Amino acid sequence: MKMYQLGVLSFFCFIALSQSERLHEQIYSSIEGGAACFRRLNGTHQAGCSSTDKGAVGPVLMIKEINDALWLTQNGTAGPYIAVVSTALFHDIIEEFMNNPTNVAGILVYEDAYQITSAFTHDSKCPNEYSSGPGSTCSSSEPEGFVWNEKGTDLMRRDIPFPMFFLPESRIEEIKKIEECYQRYNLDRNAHSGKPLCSVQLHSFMFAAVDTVVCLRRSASSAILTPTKVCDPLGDQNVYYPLFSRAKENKEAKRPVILVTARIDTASLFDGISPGAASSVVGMVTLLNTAEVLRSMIPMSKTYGTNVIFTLLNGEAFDYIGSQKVAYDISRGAWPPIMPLSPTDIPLHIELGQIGGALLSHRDEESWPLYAFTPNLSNNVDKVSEFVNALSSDLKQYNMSLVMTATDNIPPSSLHSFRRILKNVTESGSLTEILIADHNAQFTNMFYNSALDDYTKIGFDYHNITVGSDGIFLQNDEILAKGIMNATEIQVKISRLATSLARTLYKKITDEEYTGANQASAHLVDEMMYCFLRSQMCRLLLAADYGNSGGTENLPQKPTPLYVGVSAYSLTAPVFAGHMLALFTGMHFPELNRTTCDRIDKSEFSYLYLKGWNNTGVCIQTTMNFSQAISPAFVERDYDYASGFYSTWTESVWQTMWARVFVAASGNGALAAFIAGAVATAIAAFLTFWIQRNAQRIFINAPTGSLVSTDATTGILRTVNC
Amino acid sequence: MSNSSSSDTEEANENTALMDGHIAEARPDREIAERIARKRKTKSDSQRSYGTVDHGVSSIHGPPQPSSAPVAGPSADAQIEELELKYGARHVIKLFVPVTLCMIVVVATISSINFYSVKDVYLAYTPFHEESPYAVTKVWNALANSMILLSVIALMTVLLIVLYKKRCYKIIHGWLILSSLMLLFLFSYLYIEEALRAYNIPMDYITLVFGMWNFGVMGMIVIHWKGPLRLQQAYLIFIAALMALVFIKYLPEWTTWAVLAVISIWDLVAVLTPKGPLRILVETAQERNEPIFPALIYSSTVMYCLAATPPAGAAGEGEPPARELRPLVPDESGENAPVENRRSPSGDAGFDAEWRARADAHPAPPDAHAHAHAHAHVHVQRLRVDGTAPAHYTTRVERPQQQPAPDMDEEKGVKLGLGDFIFYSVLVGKASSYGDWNTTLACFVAILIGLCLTLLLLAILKKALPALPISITFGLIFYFATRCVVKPFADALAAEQVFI
Amino acid sequence: MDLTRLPNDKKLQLCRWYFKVGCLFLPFVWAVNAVWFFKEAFMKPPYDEQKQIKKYVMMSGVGALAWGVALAAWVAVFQLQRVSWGEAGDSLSFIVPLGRA
Amino acid sequence: MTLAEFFSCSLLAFGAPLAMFAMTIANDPVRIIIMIAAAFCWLLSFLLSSLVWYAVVPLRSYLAFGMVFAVIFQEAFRYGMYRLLRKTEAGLKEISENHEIGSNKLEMAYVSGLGFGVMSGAFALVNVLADSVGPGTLGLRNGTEYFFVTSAAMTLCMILLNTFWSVIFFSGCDENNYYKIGWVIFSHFLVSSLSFLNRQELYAVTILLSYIVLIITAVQAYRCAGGTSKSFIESFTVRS
Repeated sequence: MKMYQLGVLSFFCFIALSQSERLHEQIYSSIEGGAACFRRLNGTHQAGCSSTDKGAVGPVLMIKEINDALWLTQNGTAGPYIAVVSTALFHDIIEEFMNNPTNVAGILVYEDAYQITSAFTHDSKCPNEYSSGPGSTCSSSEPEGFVWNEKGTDLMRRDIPFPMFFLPESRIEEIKKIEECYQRYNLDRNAHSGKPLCSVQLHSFMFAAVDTVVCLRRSASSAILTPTKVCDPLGDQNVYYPLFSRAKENKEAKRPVILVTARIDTASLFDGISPGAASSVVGMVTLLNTAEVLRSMIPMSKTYGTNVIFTLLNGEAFDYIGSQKVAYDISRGAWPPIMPLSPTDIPLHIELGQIGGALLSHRDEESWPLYAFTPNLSNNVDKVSEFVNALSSDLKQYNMSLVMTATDNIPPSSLHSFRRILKNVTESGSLTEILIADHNAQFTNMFYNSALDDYTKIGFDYHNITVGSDGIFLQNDEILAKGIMNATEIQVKISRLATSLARTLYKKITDEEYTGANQASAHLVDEMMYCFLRSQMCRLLLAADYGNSGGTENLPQKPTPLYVGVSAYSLTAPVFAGHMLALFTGMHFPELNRTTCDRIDKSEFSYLYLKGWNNTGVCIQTTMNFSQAISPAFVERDYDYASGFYSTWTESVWQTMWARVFVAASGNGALAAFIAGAVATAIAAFLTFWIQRNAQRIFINAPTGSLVSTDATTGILRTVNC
Repeated sequence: MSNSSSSDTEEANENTALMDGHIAEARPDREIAERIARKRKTKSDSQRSYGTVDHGVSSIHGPPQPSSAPVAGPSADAQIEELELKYGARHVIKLFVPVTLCMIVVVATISSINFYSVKDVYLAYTPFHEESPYAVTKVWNALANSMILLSVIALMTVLLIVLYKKRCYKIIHGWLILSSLMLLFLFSYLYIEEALRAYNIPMDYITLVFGMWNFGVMGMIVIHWKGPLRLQQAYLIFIAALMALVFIKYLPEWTTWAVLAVISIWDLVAVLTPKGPLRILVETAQERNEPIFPALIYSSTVMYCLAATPPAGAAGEGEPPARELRPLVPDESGENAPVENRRSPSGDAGFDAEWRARADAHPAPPDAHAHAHAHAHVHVQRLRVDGTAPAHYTTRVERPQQQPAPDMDEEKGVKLGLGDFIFYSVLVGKASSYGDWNTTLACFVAILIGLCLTLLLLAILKKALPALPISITFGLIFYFATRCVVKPFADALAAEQVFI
Repeated sequence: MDLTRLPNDKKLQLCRWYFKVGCLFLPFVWAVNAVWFFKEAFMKPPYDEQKQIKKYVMMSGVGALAWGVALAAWVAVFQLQRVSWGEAGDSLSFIVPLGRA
Repeated sequence: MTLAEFFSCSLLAFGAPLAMFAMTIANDPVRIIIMIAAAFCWLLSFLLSSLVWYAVVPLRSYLAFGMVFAVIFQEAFRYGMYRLLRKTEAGLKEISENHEIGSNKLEMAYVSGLGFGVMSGAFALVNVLADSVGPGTLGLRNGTEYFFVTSAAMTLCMILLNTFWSVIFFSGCDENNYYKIGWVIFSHFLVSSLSFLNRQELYAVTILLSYIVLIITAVQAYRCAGGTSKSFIESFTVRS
């Protein structure tokens, strides 16, 4: 006893720090904040990644250079491996992995600030190639063909045989964790076999498979009592805003409408990370500002011969879901719901395409080279050039250029949908189409539709200028004069583009030059960009939030994902955009309270009750409205999904996505245990058997069982009963 | 167990002991009495004589014949005590095996198919779903739920008694059959589906339908009529397990625990209080001098008597097998209706418990739920009754000699209602659903010990005893203790590899 | 129940009954019958009903076996061909595996 | 691979006890019941010790503290088991169907000891085994991949030790031989405190010493049960 106490005392020192933590936490360490690549399906194929339902397990291999990748695929011994690779290296090694995936269990891509990623885009070389209109020559298949998105790996359209996870810059410490473990166990890569190895498990099991047809069929048919859903069609909401309310017009004498469109959505290979700064946000913000300025320029009292409908299209990244729906509805005379347009009502369609790719490269000068693409049609070239010239001349004062190219090979944009679905009007030239982009032959944006296409890629930095409770923003002149921003900053450029476009539109509508002083405000652009690129916790969204929704705490600190999502659930992006439109262009009635505001029912307007600038709530009368953005393929009766005319993208259902790192046993322990166990059991069995068999002879002087005395039975009763 | 029964068994040993010695079997009671006496004298000094006897016992054959009143006076009494205990030991083990099996099935399912541990749907008669974050509200919800359950149970029990007093067996039996049908087919179907889903195995309707059809029909035959004993036991255990799983899945978290506690208390009351409904049931049955409700007695008897006595040797050749032939002595043939009638219940009692609960578990109109479930409980209750009833009977040593053999027979062996199975399994399964095996283990051992004690008391008090209270109490105590106190310690030890 | 307690004629009845019932697409019942009465049919000292019991046991056994083979064959075919059957395969399926064709 | 680890560890830890159980206990209901009762006793003791450990918050991080009480309680309950068995021995003997029960009065000691050991072993190992199934093993933060094996080995050691301890303890109580009891308690403390070395991954030391103690204890138990080396040899040579 005594000596034991000493022993214990001596032990106390190092036992002191022992926590009672579950073994499990000692073994595994989960990798937080990873975004998994998931599976999408179209009419004929499945695209994206899926792990097995148990998750993909493999020893870690840090890919530091291309040779590591080659070693992995060619003579890795302990494979299949989980490759951990930085975005900088990703493009160089992915093809190797795709071509011989047998030794690849999965890929963990991480963003590393210290390595410059030159390009990172997983859309096709020719985005939406198979939905492009007549005359587009872009072809990702033929090697030397002309392509828009030259760096495109097309991963979003290919079936990836292994799971992939993406760790953003903010999660670099997880990589450090893995690296450390890797250094301890896996460093000597040629001695991997028969040793414990640092391993990673990636779990992203996708329910759907094969293609949209199959997965929809399986979603429909389900075992009795427990339905199962394996995939949903992509889709969300389009936002449209007629400058003048069209409800009052009568069927025969409809005012012609200029359609100004931009895309809301972008995409990325990984779930929940789709910033899309250059891909879509700049265009969207430009459109919003144009609408705002135009609204402020045009006196609502007068009526003009022409109307403008600003439209934000959703799902454009996946074969133009939004624009296909709009065009399809127009062709059926079903869009917009109030006073539907007929194709002939639209003389002009201006798309603010992918602008922003060139911003970073021109961050030091005021200039911003823009390009106007228009289908190569003889009969309306003057109409186009008139508009383009007007716009470019207006842009000139800001040292921005607009070069017009008339070609049938138009960059990816909603124009393609119109040119396919509204063929007759587009080809006859009654519908003139103009696409404004800031790239000419090829994308200037090396991160098109990718997780890295964030605010840094357009050189946006937030100025955080306070906004008064009246919602008045500083005018550009003031901003520049005070030197709050300088003319080379993108906010200014965008605002200027918006202003010019607005002026041009003003001219189209009123047939006279705009003489007023209204301009788009770089300040407003600043705020808007911040909302869409940095954090939803921003002034505009607080003001544009529903009046009845709770305080500010319900808005997360990260930007809202711009991925279109599945049609079943509406995402926040279009709602935000629409509310902003309403907030800036609608009529404010601060005096009305919520109930009355909700009760108002006028056919030509819709009424929103938003928080307003001073968060007291304001009733807004607006013509802005939402329309469904889902591919006609899912609307039309018995549409042939394989025909490939409409977008048929669906997204697989999944349950959980997680990744964890741990050390995998080499099996030596198991072997040892087995041998020892077998021996021990055998010995024990034999001894027991033997001793029991001749117990009589072995235990010669056994302590004989005491009592069985005569009063045994009563004894029993006593013992038992007590 | 009882004097009478034990004296039966006593004979049985003698009987077999003799058979070992290859001596004719049938002999007048006189001899037996003497033999008993003789044996008592000799026993003490020589283990061997005992040995042979016991040896015989260990492979006891032959159905006990109607016994004589204890002839050997006080001496015999003592004798009886031992033998009784001897049987006690055997039977305790005989009960451990199926109980353990049932628990294993449940635990294995819980830990491999997570369908049964996720809470989404609840039974319609547990209106409070314990969604609130506050412990207080949860507790209150749980209590409310369990009280609702309890009242439903009580109600149904009363209803049962009324039915029974009115002697409308037809209703009860028909209803048992129907419920059994639904249970066997519907809920095993659910089980299969979830199992396949869990392992992501494709399967076609043809195989499914064919399999279900075979499984279900065989089940009906074996449970309601005649079939190999082992198969029958397998079916019983499986269904008890399914039932337990249903409870685990469809009862809210805390409600499950509350229900366990409440049920065992109710059990106590219903069986022990002089005016307890179950006791009333038993007594009416006695007045009518008929086996209470074949559905009640037999369910367990079928399982356990036989479970307890290995393939009985052909004592009394041609004498119809005790269990199912008793009620219909003269003309016994599978085909004729009355027989069926009397017989069918035998299996049921066990089953309908499941069925009911199954029924309610399965998404159906709320009220339907309520009903179904209620029944479930009644049955569970009834099961428990029969579990204890035999002992209750057997206390009546002065039972008339010409007492129809069936009673004798069914009194033999320790009986445990399937209701007990279910609730034991619910407890252990629930414990295992949190993924801590220590807890599961503790609950398991606690329940077994509780069972031992109950049986010991049964042997000592010779009085109908509820089988749940002791076991469940132990189980609950050890569950919570292990979860809150022991687990951290055990984990610390395990993680540090400190062995105590 | 245990057969040993049954008088022979009852045994025969039971065996026959099981066989008859087995004809309703119930090979399982047949199998049980075969196993259950095997001892009776082949191990017990002969008695007059034994002959028939033998017959029924044989028939049930063979029948069960045949069914078993047939079922196994069908399952094999289904598992192998389900994908290639496409829509038909899915509509036949009671559980369609997730995440694969 | 990891499943293999699970099974082989289970084999190592519980193979021997299982064999012993199957050969000596399984065929006698009374022994089974006694074994379960013993297991229950151990459970109670463990519950009490963890209560103490839990109650004394400041010392909670010192496992040694909890361990001391655990050992004390276990021995106390061992004594309790002894009293219980001796009280009911007669009855048990009577009702046991296996008549050579009580031919050696330490049989009950052996049975209850096994019950004790198995339960403690199970408690020490089940959760570890549950974790050994997963793809991972120790080593990310600390520990080696041999964690599971060593745990299993120690568990086996403890199970057997408990069995023998009970035998020694009971005989000690029977003949009021305090040295035996003392040895039981001492060696129990010794082994338990030895196992603290595992944190330092001095597995070799721990296991070696523990098994030495085990052998000593086994021999002692064998003697207590009335066996002699001579008789053991003879049992092989003399065929009858």
